[in-house]
Amino acid sequence: MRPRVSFGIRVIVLLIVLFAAAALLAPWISPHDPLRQSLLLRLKPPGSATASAGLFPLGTDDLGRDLLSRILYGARASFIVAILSVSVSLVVGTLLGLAAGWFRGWTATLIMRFVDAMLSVPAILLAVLTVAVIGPSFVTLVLVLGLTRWPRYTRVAYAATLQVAGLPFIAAAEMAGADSARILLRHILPNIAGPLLVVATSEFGLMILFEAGLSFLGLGIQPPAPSWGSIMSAGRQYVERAWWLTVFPGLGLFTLVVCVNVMGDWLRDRLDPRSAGR
Amino acid sequence: MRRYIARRLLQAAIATFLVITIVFFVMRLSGDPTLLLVPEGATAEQIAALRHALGFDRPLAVQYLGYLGDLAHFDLGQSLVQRAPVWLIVASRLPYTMALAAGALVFALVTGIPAGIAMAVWRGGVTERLLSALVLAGQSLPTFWSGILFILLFGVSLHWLPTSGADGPASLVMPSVVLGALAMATFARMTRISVLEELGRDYVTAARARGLSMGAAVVRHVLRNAAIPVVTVVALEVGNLLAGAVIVETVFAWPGIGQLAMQSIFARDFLVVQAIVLFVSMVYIALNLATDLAYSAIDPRIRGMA
Amino acid sequence: MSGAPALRVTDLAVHYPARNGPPVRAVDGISFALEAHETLGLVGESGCGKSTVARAIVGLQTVTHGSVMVDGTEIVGAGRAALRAARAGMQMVFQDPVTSLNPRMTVGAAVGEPLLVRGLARGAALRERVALLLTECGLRPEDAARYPHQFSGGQRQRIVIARALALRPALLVCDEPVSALDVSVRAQILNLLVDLQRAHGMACLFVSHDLAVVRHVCDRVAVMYLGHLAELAPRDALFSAPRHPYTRALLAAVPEPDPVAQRAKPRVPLVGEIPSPARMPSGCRFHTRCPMAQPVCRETEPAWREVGASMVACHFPNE
Amino acid sequence: MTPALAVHDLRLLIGGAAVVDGVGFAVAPGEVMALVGESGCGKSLTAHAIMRLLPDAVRQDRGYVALDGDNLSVLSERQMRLVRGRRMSMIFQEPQAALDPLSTVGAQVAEGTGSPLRQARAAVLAMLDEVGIADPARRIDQYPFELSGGMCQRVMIASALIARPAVLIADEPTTALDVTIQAQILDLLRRLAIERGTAIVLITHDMGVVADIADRVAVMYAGRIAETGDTAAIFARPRHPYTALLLAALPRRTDVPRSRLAVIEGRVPAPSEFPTGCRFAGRCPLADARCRAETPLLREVARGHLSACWHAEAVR
Repeated sequence: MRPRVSFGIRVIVLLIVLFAAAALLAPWISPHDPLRQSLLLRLKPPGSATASAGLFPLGTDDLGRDLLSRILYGARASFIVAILSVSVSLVVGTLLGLAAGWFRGWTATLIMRFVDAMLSVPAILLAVLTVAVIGPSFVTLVLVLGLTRWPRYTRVAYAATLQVAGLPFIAAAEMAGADSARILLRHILPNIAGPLLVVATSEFGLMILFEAGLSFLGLGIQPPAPSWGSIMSAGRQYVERAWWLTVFPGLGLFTLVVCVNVMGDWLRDRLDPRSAGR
Repeated sequence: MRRYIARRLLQAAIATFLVITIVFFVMRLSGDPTLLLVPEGATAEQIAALRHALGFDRPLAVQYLGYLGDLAHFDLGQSLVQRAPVWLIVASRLPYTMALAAGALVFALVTGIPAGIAMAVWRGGVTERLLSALVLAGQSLPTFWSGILFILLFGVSLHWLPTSGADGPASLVMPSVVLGALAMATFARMTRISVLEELGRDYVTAARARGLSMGAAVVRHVLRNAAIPVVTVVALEVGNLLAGAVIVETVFAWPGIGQLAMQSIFARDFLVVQAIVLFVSMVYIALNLATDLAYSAIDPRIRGMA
Repeated sequence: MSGAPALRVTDLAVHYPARNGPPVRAVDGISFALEAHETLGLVGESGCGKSTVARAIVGLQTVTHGSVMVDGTEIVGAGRAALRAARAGMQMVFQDPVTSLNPRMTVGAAVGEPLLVRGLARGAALRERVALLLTECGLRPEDAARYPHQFSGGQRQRIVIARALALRPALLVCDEPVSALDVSVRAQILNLLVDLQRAHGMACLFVSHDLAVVRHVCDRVAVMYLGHLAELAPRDALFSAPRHPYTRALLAAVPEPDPVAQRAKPRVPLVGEIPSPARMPSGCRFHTRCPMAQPVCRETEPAWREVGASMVACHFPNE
Repeated sequence: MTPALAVHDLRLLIGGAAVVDGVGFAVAPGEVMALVGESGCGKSLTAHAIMRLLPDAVRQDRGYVALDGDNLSVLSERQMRLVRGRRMSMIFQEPQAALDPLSTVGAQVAEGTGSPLRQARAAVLAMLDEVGIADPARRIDQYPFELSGGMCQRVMIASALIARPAVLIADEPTTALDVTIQAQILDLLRRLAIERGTAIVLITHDMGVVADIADRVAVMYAGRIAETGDTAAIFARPRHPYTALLLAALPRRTDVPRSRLAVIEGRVPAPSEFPTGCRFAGRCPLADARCRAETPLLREVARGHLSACWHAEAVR
């Protein structure tokens, strides 16, 4: 009954693994130091090579830094920010959603009204405001993204918990004598993990976009540290002279997000029978 | 029905109150909100004087009540950078963002919803594959990248459209499409799921068993039922469009509240930023409320809840 | 049969708050007792409150008022610990065998859970007890390692029954245990329930809408209509000489799997629909559909009284 | 006489598995023919195939349906639309799900006439009255959620029969209803069959319903017809071991309470695992080597009584 793992999905997974490997291995596979500037090598087009400095496969930026190395390190930043912020919001959101769904009553009202309010402030705006107030830094970025995005998980966890908690096997566990902790951990959590995983996947793609967007606006990863968003932000002024500064990091970002989104849709079709499409 | 409306109004009021509270505390996350309001290069005495003048040396609870009181009078404060009332600054930029959001919404609606219906009705075919690729692109494109590429292609290379600024309707086209791409994808996905779900219901088979063609069944029964979740999503997306304007307006130098927000952040004019966040959130809450109330008028099941 | 009954329900009521107007009286003051080793059938159409009664008895349903005594323990208003202790002596079998089992838990873990969480067995001893329970319910000990989706509906219901038997309860509440099953499988589960009751002698409350099934397994039968008991009688009395007009109509409406008998049956179809419990009729709740209704039925609620071997709530019972 | 509906040698495939195989039967005007079997036996797919409303995943690769002698398989989808609702209709198991929640009762019944409610209003009112809906003038403008399940099924029947089709396919029409309501709906169907001469194909799993209303019956097992004939004959003396066991598995009013019910060991094989030979052989007490090797075809074992069993004469 379940869709087999198709060729397309295998390719997608492979690409994501390649991106992750590039991010992980950036220090070892980068041809150059991403921070090393050289005024002599400014805005070299892709494929430029010099006898002293070697090959610049994707060219150099306005400060003469190697673009490929900066993109590899930028991938690192994207992955770390996305993984950490998704983890923060997944944990916070799931716990609150479980609590609301299990205890119901005023606990649920309190939590869910707060969720409504959080969701009323568009996340990117709230993130922009918060980062601007506290001042941009890596930790700020992770915390702000993590702590503005949990309500989506809470909604899903709450709805799923309510649904599962009404099923007879939960009543059976109560009849067996299991306590709340056991019911939540052994009976409910494993059965709501699927939809949460789907949300986490789509959020992972969004977090990568948000990180790049905030960095593009100057509110994310701070220069000179490389990030896809800040590379593009800097490259914007030279877009007519040095298209590679915009095209390559954007292409990397776009490809990675496409892969993550395809992965998310595939998981949804597998895990969520309601939208399985038949 | 009256109870339903009352409950929905109360929920909206609670959400408004909580949003206001959240923003108040976010503004104080750095410890000293005075620092967010002074122009670059102010002396320590100037800062202290301002802190006292603005009441930031009072206890938090007193500040909070004062803040609520001001908002209750729609007093958003005075910009110390631009030396003008905050609401006036925001209001002067608002028409641009409204035009942009409207353009993006129209683009997203006229492409996304038909695409979603087509994907559901012709599922499994070439049409669905092509459209889903388009939807995937809309969903995955970073606006700051697609914006720049659009400028390069249609502005710089082809000279079809102005590259930036707000000069007549032509300059609205690119930013609208770029901003609306994500909403288009969302509408298309939601419409597809919703129509597919309705297509699988017994009443569709029953209508066909009465002699209706598939097309007639879709038009007469499916679309109305499928519209309910889609309309909700449309209302929610308007809030996201306003928020997405921050990036798109920056890329296209579009003089709306998004650009204003970024300019205010770098000019350390945080009351303006705060006002924009509050405004967008209120629009979101109001639209959400409006859709729910609209349903209660349309859907006989809600209407019937005496 | 000496001592206290296995179950005594007194004036049990479950009311739900309605969005507006008076509360919905899903169960409205019903009383009955169940002796040890006895099987009592609780029948009625959807919405009559029979499943709510079952859930109230095992403490899964908040009760408005009344009393449920199981083996000398009051269930209504019992605290967490008291309820947990009482549930060692009463277990439940549910209607839908698919949702009665946690899909992410092995069969062995499910059947062993009551023993494990109560500290009654663990490790090898637990596995042995589980294997015995599975065998007793017609499954193989190896099945303990498999997951519920690998089993058919009938087999899943066997697993559910094995889990309910793990604590050797004195009272088993079965809520429509065979309604979701196909005919051939239904027979297997009914045979199993009959065998298990013979072997262990527990008392059993058997909730069902299927009169033929109830007749097959029950000693006494209670008929519910709109939150009230209409009639409670020994099986043979109920089926051969129903006293309440609703019982008669119900028996007449059930199609017999025998064309000759079925077509010879007098046709007295009930007119009209079951009223909503939110808008309960005055007087006797059945008067809106009763072929014998008199003015008094509209005004006065009939008393719950003894007629012959039966208890019946009707102004004009068949005597 | 030409039967109102005849199904010939129908075969339906899901993937490679023949979930319905060689199903054929005929129904005369005014006759009620029951297709009975347990879940997954293919009875509901057969019903949908007759209407040509099969889900996308199901493919018909053999057989045809004749309506009053006209072969429907040669019709285009456009022509078929003129058949549905006008010459042949269908009602469903979940009456509330089979009605569009956002359309009024009247609008949906009027669809069966092909004209809008404004023009068809009088006909719709008369039809609602005919199916026993009290106060049709009020009900006509109500929405399905305002009606009970039994009333929704009456509305479905009204919408199916308003154009006076010769054949009605009723797919488990009373399964979701309470017994007292079931009795009302069965009485209504019987009355309509007699008064209007409608041929009814009744899909059900309930032998009691069959005994009550069906003139003839086809018992299905694993996609094939096990046996078919007059209802009285089949209940009196089943000629297929599956039918015999199915009847013996039912608790009856004449049984000794708590006596052992007959059981059919094992389970229905999944379509992908259908055996060669008789599909019931794996669970049949009479099965021998021949049953496992050769598929038994339906053959006449008594007048009008057909059984697909090599041992039909030995069934008791």
